[in-house]
Amino acid sequence: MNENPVDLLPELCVLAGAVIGLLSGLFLPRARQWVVAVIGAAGLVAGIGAAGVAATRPDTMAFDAFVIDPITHVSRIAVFAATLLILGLAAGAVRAHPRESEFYVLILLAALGTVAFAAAGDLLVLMAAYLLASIPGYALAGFGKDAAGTEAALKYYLMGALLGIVMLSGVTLLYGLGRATSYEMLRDGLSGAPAGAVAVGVVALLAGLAFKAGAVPGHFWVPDVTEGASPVVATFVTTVPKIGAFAALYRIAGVLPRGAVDWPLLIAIVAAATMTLGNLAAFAQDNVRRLLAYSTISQAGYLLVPVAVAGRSDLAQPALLFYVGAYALTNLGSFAVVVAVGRDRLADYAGLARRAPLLALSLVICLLGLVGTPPTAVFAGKLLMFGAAVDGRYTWLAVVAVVNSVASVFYYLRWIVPVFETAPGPHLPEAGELLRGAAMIAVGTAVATLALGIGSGVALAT
Amino acid sequence: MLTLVIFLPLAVALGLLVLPRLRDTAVIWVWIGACVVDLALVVAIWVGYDGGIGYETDVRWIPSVRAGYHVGVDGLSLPLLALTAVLFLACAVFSLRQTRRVRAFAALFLFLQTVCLGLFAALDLLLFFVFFDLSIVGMYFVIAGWGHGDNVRSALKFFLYTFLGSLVLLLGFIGLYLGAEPHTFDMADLTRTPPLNGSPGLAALVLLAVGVGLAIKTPTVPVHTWLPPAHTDAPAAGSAILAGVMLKMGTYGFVRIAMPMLPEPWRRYAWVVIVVGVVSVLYGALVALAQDNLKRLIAYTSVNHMGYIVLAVGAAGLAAGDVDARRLAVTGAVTQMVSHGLITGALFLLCGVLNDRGHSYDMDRYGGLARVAPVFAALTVVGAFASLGLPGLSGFIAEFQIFTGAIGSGTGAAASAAAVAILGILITAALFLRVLHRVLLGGPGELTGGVTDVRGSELAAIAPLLAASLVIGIAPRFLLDVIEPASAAVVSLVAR
Amino acid sequence: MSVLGWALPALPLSAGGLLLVAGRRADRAAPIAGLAVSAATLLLAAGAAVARPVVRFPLLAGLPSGMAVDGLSAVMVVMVAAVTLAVLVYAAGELSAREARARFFGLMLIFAGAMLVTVTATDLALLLMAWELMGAMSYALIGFWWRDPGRVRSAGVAFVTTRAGDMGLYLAAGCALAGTGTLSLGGQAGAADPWRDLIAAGVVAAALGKSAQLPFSFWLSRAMAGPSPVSALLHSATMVAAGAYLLLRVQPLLAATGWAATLVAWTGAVTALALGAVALAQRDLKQLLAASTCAQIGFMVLAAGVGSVAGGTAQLVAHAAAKSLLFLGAGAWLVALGTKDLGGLHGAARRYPLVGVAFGAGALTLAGLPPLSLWVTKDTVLSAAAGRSAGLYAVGLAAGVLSAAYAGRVLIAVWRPADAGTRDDTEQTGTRHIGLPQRLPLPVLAAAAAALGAVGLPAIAAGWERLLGAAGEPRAEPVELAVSGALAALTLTAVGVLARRPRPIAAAWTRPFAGWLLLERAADTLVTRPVLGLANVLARFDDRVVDGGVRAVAAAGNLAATLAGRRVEMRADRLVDAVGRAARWLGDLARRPQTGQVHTYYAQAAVLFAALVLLVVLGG
Amino acid sequence: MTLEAFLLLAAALFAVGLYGALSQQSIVMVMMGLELMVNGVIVAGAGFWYYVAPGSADGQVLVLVALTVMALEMAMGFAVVTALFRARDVDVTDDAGDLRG
Amino acid sequence: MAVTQAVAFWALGIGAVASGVAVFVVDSMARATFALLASFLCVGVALFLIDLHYLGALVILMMIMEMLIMVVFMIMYMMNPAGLMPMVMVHNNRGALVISAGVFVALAAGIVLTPWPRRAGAPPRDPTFDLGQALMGPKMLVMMVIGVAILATMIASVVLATHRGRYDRYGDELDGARPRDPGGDAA
Repeated sequence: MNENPVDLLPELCVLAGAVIGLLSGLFLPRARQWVVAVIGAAGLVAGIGAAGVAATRPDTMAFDAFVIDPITHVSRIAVFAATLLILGLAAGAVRAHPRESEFYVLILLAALGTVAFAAAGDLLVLMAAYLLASIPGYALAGFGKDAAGTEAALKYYLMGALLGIVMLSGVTLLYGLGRATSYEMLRDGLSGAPAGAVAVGVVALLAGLAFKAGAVPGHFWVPDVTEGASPVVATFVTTVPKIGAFAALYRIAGVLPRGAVDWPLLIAIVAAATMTLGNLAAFAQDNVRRLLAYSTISQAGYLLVPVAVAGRSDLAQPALLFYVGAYALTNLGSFAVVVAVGRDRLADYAGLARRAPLLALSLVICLLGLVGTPPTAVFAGKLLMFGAAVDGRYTWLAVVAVVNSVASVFYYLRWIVPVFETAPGPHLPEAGELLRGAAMIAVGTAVATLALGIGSGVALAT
Repeated sequence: MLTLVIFLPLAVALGLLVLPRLRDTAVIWVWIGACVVDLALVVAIWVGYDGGIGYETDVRWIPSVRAGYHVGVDGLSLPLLALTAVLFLACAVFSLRQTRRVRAFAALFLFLQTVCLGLFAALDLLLFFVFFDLSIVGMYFVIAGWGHGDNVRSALKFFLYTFLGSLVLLLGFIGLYLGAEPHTFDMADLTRTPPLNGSPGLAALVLLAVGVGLAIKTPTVPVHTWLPPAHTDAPAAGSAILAGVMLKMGTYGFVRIAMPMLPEPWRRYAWVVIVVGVVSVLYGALVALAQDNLKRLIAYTSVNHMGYIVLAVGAAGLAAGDVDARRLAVTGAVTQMVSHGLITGALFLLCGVLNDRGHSYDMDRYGGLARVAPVFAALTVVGAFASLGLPGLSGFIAEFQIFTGAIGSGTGAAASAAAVAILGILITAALFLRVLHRVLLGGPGELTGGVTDVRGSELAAIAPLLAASLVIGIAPRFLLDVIEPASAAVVSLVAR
Repeated sequence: MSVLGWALPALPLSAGGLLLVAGRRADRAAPIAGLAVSAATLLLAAGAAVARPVVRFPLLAGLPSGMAVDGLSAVMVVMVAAVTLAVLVYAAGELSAREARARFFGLMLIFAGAMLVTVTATDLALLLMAWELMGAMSYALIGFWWRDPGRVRSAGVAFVTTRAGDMGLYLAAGCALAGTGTLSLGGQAGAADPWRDLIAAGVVAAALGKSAQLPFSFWLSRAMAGPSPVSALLHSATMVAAGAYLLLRVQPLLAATGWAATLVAWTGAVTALALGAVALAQRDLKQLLAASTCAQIGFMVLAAGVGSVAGGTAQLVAHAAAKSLLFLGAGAWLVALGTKDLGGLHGAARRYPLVGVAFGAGALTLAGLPPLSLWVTKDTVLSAAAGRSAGLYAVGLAAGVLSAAYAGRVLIAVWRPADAGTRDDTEQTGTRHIGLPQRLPLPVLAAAAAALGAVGLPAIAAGWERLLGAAGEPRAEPVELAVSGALAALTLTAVGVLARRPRPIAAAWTRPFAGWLLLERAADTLVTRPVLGLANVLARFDDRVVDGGVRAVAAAGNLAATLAGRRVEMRADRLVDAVGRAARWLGDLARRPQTGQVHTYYAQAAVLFAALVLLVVLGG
Repeated sequence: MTLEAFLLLAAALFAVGLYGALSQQSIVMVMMGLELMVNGVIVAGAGFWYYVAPGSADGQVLVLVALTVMALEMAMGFAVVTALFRARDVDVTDDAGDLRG
Repeated sequence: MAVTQAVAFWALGIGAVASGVAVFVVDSMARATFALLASFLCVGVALFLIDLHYLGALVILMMIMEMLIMVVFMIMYMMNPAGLMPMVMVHNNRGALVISAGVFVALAAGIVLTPWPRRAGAPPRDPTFDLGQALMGPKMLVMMVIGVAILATMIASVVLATHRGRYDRYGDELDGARPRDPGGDAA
C-alpha cells in the first residue's frame, strides 16, 4: 500500500495553514487577525500549487482510500481556489471580529473535508470527510450568533445530522452487502448482492450526498441557511461543499454494479426534481440570497445530469468537472456582489448600474452565466451537460433541463432589471460604502467566468 | 482580416467603456467611425473574395468536443456580413441625436455588431450558437434599456421566447455533434459528411430541434408572437437591427446548417417547410393588414417576408424539382435576406422618426404628413414600395426569384404553394397603400402638426439603405454573382 | 446598336428619376426638361424602329434578359414616344407653376419609359419589372393630387386591381421556367403541358387586369381621379395598351392552348359591348371616355383572341391617337370651364372652336365613321372574328354601334349651343383660358387619328402586315366595311335625332351601366370586405390565441416585474391567463415545503427518501 | 442469535430514533432520537462484521466511526443549542422558524 | 452456550428497544436521558456477545460520559430535569409514528426477505488487535480525517458555545496581564 504523505501534500499544505493560523491567532491582537487569513491563503496557494504539480503525475491511490485522479485534481483546485476567494470576501466582512481567526480556520478545515469527500475511495473516509466538511459549516452558519444565524445553524445542523446518520446507515448496509467499505472491493462485493438491499443502501447513502450537494430531498437547509447566515458563509456553503459532493457522487456511480440499481434513472429523477423545484421556488423570491439559494438548488439539478449518465457517455466526466468549476466560479461571483452591496432586497438593487457600473456588469455577467449564456463558463458546462445527456440516451432529461433553463431566466432577469433603473433605491449604499475587496472579487470572477468560457478548450484539455 | 472585422466593434465598445470622459457626441462619432472602418473592411473582403470559403481562420477552441474558432466567408455569408455592416452604420448615424445613456447604447450596439458579424462568419456550430445566444442578450438590453411603452415586458417576452428557441437549437446542434463520426461541431466537416445518415428517425428529430430553434428566430407562424411587441417597444435603431439583421440569423441557419447538414430529412420534410412558409406569407400579410399600429404592421410584414424565404428553402428541398430552378429559389431567398434587411431597416428607422415627433405609432392619429414632411414622405413611399416588391427595388428581385424558382422547380407541391404565396404580394400591396393613405396622404390628423421633416442625420442614415435597395433592384448582378455559386452548392448539398 | 437599345428606355427613366429626386427644386425647369427628354425619346424611338436594336444582359442565373425591337415593338415604341410627347406638351400648358411639376413630369417620363421597356422586353422577367413599375407610376399619377383622400383611394384601387392581375405574370414566369426552362416571351407556345395552359392563364389574367377588361374594368373609372394628361397617356399609349400589347405579343401562345384564344376573344367582345353600354350611360365626359377605352381595348383583345395581330395593332395605334386627343380636349375644357359634366359642357366646343374641331374629329373617329381610322381597324378585327365565329362578329358589330352612339352623344353635347343645362365650374374653378401648349398637340393628334385609317388601304395594309410579321391575316371585306360604316353613320344620325328631345335617356335599366356594372361594389363585397374581415379576425386570433400560450410566459414575467416593484398594478385585463396562473401557482407550491419548521423538513426528507427507495426497488 | 436478529434490533432502534427525531420539539430530545438511530447503526455494523465479514476489521472501524459521528454530532448539537438559546432564548425547534418560503 | 447467548441477546435487545422507547415516553428529560443511557448500555453489552469487547466497552464508557454532559446541559437550560412538570413536547406525532412505523416495517420485511451474504472468514481470536492493525494500515486515513474532524469540532463548538473569547478576557491587544472573567476579580 502507498502511504507516501507527499501524495497528500496539497491537503497537508492547507492543514498546515489551518493549524498555524489557529495557533498564531491565539497570539495576535484583535485588529491584526488578518494575518491568519494571509497564512490560510498561503496554505491554499501552496495547496493549489501542489495540486497543480500533482495533476501532472500519474493517477494513484494514497492510503488505500484517497484516490488521486483527474476528478481529485479538479476538485482540489476548484475547492482551494474557491476557498481562497471566499477568504478574500471574508477578510472584509469579519474584520476585527473576536473570532476572526477561527473563522478562517474553520473555512480551511471545511475545505479540507470537502476535498477528502471528493477524493474518498472508501465509504468510511467518505463518512469521516462528511463530518469534517459539515461541522465547521454549522459553526460558520451561526457565526454571527444573531437570531437568524443561530436558526440557520440549527437547521443546517439538524438536517446534516439526520442525513449524515441516514448516510451512515447506508454505508453500514452497503458494507454488509459488499463485505468491505473501500470502493474497489465494493465493486466486486456488490456485484452479486441482492439488488433490493443494495438499492436501499444506495438511496440511504445518497441522503448525505444530497445534503452536501443541496439536491432534493436534502435541500431544505439551503434557502434558510443562505438567508440566515452571513453572506460570506452563504457563499461558502452553497459553493464549496457542492464540489465535493458531485465528485463523490460521480465516483460512487462507478462503484455500483450495472443492473443492481437503476442509478441513472434514480439520479435523473432526483436531478429533474431538483432543478424544477429550485426554479419554481425561486420565481417569487424578493430576497436575493434566497433567490440565489434556490438558484443553487436548480444548478445542483443540472450538475446531477452528468452524474446520471456517468459511464454511459464519454462526455459525462468533462461535463461534470467543467460544470462544477464553472458553477463554483459563477455562483461565487454572484454572491460576491451581494457581499459587496450588503443588501438583500431585490428592490435595493435598483440603480446599481448607475452607482457602480462595473459591479453591476459583473452581476449581469454572473447571472447570465448562471442562465447559461455563452460565452461564460457555465455555458460550456451546460453544453457538455446537454451533450452528455443526449449521448447517454437521457434526452428527456436534457429537455427538462432546457425548459428549466428558460424558466430560470425569469428570476435572474427579475434581478437584472432593477439594476438598470435610473433612480437608485433608497437603501442602495453609496459607491463609497461598497466593500471594495468583495467588489473586486466580483469583478474578477466575472472576468474569470468569461475567460474560462472562452478558454474552455484549454481548461478541458488539461 | 475577418477576425478583425468581427471583433473590431467589440474592441471599440470596450474602449468606449474604459475611456473615462468622452462627451456624448464624441462617443457617437467614435461609434460611427468604427462602423465606417468595419464597413470598409467588409467591402475590402468583398472585393478580395474569389469563390469558395474565403478568409478562413480555424483555431482550436474546445478540442475535446472538436469545436473551434472557425470563421470564413462564402456567397451566403458575405452579403449578410455586408448587410450587417451597412445597417449598423446606418443605426449609428441615426443615433446621432441619441441622448439617453449614449455611451452604453453605443457600446451595446457595437457589441451586437460583433455578435451579428460573428454569427454570419461562423463555420462552427458552437461558435454560431454563442453568437446566436449573445444576440438575444444584447437585444434584450437594447429593448429593456432604451425602449418605450411596455418595453420591460416585451423585452422579457423576447428574451424568453428566443432563448427557448436557442436552447432547442442547441439540443439540435448537440444531436448533430453526436451524430457525426467523429463527433464534431465543425460546420465544414458536418457539411462534408452529413451526420445521422443512417438513422432517419434521429435525423428527423434533430431537424425538428434545429428547425424549431431557427423558426422561432426567423420567425414563422405560429412562433412569431414575440416579434410584434418586441418591435413595437424597441427603440428605432434596435428594431432596425432586430428586423434587419437578427431575423436573418434564423433563415441563414436554414441555408447554412439545416439544409446542408441534414439533407435527407430536409428533403423528406420539405413539404412541412413549404406549408409553414406559405402560411407565414399569407398569415403575416393578413394580420399586418388589420393593424393600426405602424410598427406592429411592419413587424408583421416581416413575418410575411420571412415566409417567402422559408417557402424558397422548402421548395429547394424537393429533390424532384429542376435543379436550376431550385438554385434560383435559394438565390432568391438569400437576396431576400439582404433586401428585407435594407428595406425593413429603413422602414423601422422611419418609424423611429415618426415616434420621435409624434410619440405614437397609431396611424389613425396621423395623416397628410406629405405636406409637413415631404422628405419623410418620399422615403416612406420608397420604402413601402420596396417592401411590397416593386420592380426596380431589391424586394422584387428577391421575390421574383423565389416565386419563379419555386414554381419553376416543376413539382406540383412547390408550384401550387408558391402560386398561393403570390397572393401575399397583393395583400402586401394593399396594406402598404393603406399605410400611405392613412399616414402620408389625405388630410391632416391630430398629430400631424407636431411632425417635422427628417433631419440630416436621419436622412443620412435612411437614404443609403433605400439607395442600396434601388441599386440591387436595378443592377443585381454584383450581388447575385456572389450568391449564385453558394446557392448552387446548397442545392447540390441538399440533393445528396 | 445596343447603345440605342439601352438609351431608348434609359433616357426617360433616368431623366424621370432625376426629376423625382430633385423634387420641388426642379419645378421650374421640369416642363422644359420633360419636353426635351420626351422629344429626344421620340427621336430615339424612331431610330430604334429603323435600326431594330437588340440588347441582351444577364439578370438572373441562367435566365438572360433582354430588349429587342421587332416590328410590333417598333410600332409601339414610336407610338408611345409620340403620344407621350403630345401629352407632355399639353401638360406643360395645363399644370400651373404651383403644382409639383417636377414630380409630375418625372412620373410621366418613368411611366412612358416603363412602357417602352414593356414593349421591347423579350423575356417575362424584364416585362414584369416594367409592367409593375408602370402600375406603380399609374398609382402615383392617379393620386397626384394626394391631399384629396378620394383621389388617393382611387389610385389605390387602380393599383391593387391591376396588381391582382399582375400576379398572373408571376405565375406565368414560374410556369415558363418549369415548362421551357427559359423566360423568353417568344418560346412559350412550345411549353409542355400543363405549364403552357398555366402560362397562358397567367398572362391572360395580367393582360386583362392591365387592360381593364371584364371583370377588372372598374379601376379605369377610378383612374379618372388623376390629372387629364395622365388619363390621356394612361388610356391611350400606356398602361391599358400594355395589356392589349401583351396579348398580341403572345398570340401564338394563346392560339396554341386553344381555350385561351377563345376566352380572350369573347372577353374582348363582351367587354366592348358591355362597356360600350356603360359609356353610353355616363353623364361625365371623362367617365364616358374611360368606359369607351375599355370598350375599344376590347376590340384589341378580341383581335389577339382571333389572331388578327395586324388589325389589333392598328386598332391600338389608332385608338391611342384618338383617345389621347379626346382626353386632352376634355382636360382642356375641364381646366378652362371647370366642368366635365356632359350637360354642363353644352356649347363648349363653340367657345373654344379649335379644341372643338379637334375633339370632334376624335369623336367621329371613335364612332367608327368612314373613312376615319378606327372604322378600318375595327373592321379588320371584326372580319377576323367573323372567320372564327358569327357570334363574335355580331357582338363586335353591336359594340361598334354602341361606340358610334356614345361618340355621337359626346359630339352633340359639346357642339350643341349653350343652353339652360350649361354649367361652368361644377368641379373646379375654370381658368376660362386654354393656352397654346394645350392646343398645340390637338390638331396633330386629330390628324393622326384620322389618317391612320390609311392602313386599311390595301397597299399600306400589306406593308403593315409585313412590318408586324402578320402576313396573311384576314382583312376587312368591303361589304363589312360598308355595313359598319353605314351602321355608324346611322347611329350617329339617330343619336342626333334623339338628342333633340328634351328628356335624357335616363331610366332604371341604365343605372347598372351608369354605375359601371357595379363591378367595384362586387369586388368590394366579394373580395375586399371578406379579406379585411379575415385580416381582422386573424389579427384578433393572433393576439388572443396564438399568443396565448406565450402570454403565459409574459404573464409570469409581468408578475415578476410587479414583484420587483416595476409595476404596481397588475394589468389583469390583458394578462389573466390560465397558464400564467398555473406558473404562479407552481411557484407557490414549490415554496410551500419550505415551512421554516425543521420537523417538517425531517418528515418530508424521510418520506421522499422512502419514495426514492420504493422507486428504485420497484423500478430496478 | 442470527444476523437477522441483529438487524431487526438495529431496525427497531433506528425506527424508534427516527420517531423521536420526527416528533420531538425539544432540540435535545431530537438529538436523543438521532443518537438512538446511531445506536441502531452500531448494532447493524457489529452484526454485519460478525456474521458477514469477520475476516477484516472494516466493520469494527465502521462501529468506531459511528461512535465518533455520534460524539461529534452531539458536541456540535450542544454548541448549536447553546448559541441558539443565548441568541433567542428558545430550545425547541418550533420556535426557530423565521426563515422560510 | 448458544442458547444462553441467544437469551442474553434477546433480553438485551428488548431492553435496548424498550429503553429507547422509554426515552420518548417518560415525562422528564432526566429520565429520558437515563433511558437513553440504558439503551446504549444494552447495546454495548450485546457487543460483548459477539466478541467485540473493546468496542462494547467503548460504547458504554462514551455513553456514560455523554449522558453526564447531557444532564449538565439540561440543568443549564432548566429543561424540567427532575420531572417536576409533566412534559409533552411533541409535534406531528401521528405523522412521525406512521413514518417510523412504516420505516420499521419496511426494514424488517427487507431484513427477513433479503438473502444476506454468507459469512466469509471466521472471527479472529483477538478482534481488537485486528482493529488496531486496520487503523494503522488500510484505515489509517479514516482516523486521520476523523482526527481533523475532532479538531474542527472543538474549534466549532467553542466558537458557537462560548460568548467570551480571548479578547474579552485579555483585551484587544491580548496584553491583559490576567484574564478578566465575570465574577472573578480581574483587578
